[in-house]
Amino acid sequence: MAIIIQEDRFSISKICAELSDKDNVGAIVSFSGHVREFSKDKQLKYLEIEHYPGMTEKALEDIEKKAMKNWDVADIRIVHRVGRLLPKDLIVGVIVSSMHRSNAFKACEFVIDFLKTDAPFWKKEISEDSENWVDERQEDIIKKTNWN
Amino acid sequence: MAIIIQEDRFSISKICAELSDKDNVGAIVSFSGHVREFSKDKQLKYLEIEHYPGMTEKALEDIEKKAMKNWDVADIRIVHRVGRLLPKDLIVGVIVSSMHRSNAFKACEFVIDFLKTDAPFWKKEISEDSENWVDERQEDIIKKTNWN
Amino acid sequence: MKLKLLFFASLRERFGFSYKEITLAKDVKSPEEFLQLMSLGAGEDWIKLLEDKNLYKVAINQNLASWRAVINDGDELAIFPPITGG
Amino acid sequence: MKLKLLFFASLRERFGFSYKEITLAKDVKSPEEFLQLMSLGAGEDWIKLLEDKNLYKVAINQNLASWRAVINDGDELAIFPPITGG
Repeated sequence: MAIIIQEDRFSISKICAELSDKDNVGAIVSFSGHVREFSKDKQLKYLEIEHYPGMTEKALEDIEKKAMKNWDVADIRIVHRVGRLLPKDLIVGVIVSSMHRSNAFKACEFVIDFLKTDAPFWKKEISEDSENWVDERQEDIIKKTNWN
Repeated sequence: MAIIIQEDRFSISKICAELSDKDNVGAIVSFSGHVREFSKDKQLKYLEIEHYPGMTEKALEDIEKKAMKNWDVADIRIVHRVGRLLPKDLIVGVIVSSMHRSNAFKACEFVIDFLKTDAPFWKKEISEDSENWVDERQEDIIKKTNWN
Repeated sequence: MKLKLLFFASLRERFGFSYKEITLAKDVKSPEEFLQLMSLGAGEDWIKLLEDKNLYKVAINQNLASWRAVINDGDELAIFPPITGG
Repeated sequence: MKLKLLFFASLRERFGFSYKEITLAKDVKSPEEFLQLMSLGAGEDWIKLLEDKNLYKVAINQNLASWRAVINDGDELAIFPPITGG
């Protein structure tokens, strides 16, 4: 289990390679979240991501622990970037390894669903002529509720 | 949409990078299947994967088309290795990109579930003192049925 | 009573700070009472925040909490808009 | 009647070939009838395959099919154990 919050870019495959290097890992499921180029038909210049140091790590650790408790998985890694991100950049990676695939799929989706609503990050979209803080998506709230 | 069957090693992240380079891809979900080191407590020396050229590509194309029809996803890639593979080697990658994550999760799991039962590949496990063709997993048959 | 107050995102911008140690004139029992006290003396931004409080989230000592949760001397109180990471 | 016959995995090893073009003495209507015909004249491996046929899968012209599916002159008939890829 590990959580990394950083400004620098990162590579999903390096983490996959680390996780696959353990005994009897048969399946790895990864989620990568990328910066979209358009928001409400506006071309994005860049994104600023802010977080709450301390609480973010704590919230992500809680989510990882719950996932490890709910499904038989070998390992979970979360990496989330903060600071200035450009269109198409990787924002977040959730990588889960397990012996069989179905647990890895479920745990990976669980982690990203809860990260979206419980881990204190905020996104600001900066386009040519405006800046605005991103609104929460109703869909994200519904998805989290569906896990109960 | 693309299907690649090859003897050589390949990189999941290269494919993720290709898929994320398109407009408004917000989510990429990948499944990686790896060679396990042990099978029924026997240490594996290597795996031989055989396939049915022609039918394999056709079967995988059908699966991709069904997944694209069922869920709103941007692109799907399947890469599967054949020939001799060593423990921990990557066997198969299924990579799905979409605007929002939930479709990508579903389509990715659908593709790997059907690949396991409908795409003609066969695995032989070679250990120090024995060789044997892998049996089908009942769980794989059940998983496929669950999609109906 | 002392509190460590944190604002994030749009609230940080509106109030012009992200962290402040605050000594209160009188004790408060919840984040809601804290807002009520601040809106009496500390100006328009606080009155607006009190009015709009259901648009915002609260964390006490880095755990998500409600506006009516119990708050104690020395606690870390964070107020922020809904989370939009990932 | 001619058929293109393919074996894979354990069947390929047992029969010692993976591809053969076969000319049949008489027409057959299904993979099952093909097995019955072969087990009459072509030896023990074929008799055993007929007995165990429910352990194996069939594809006609590269589509999964059943033992009782219709087979025509010139078709590609593949017989193999259950799939274990991925």
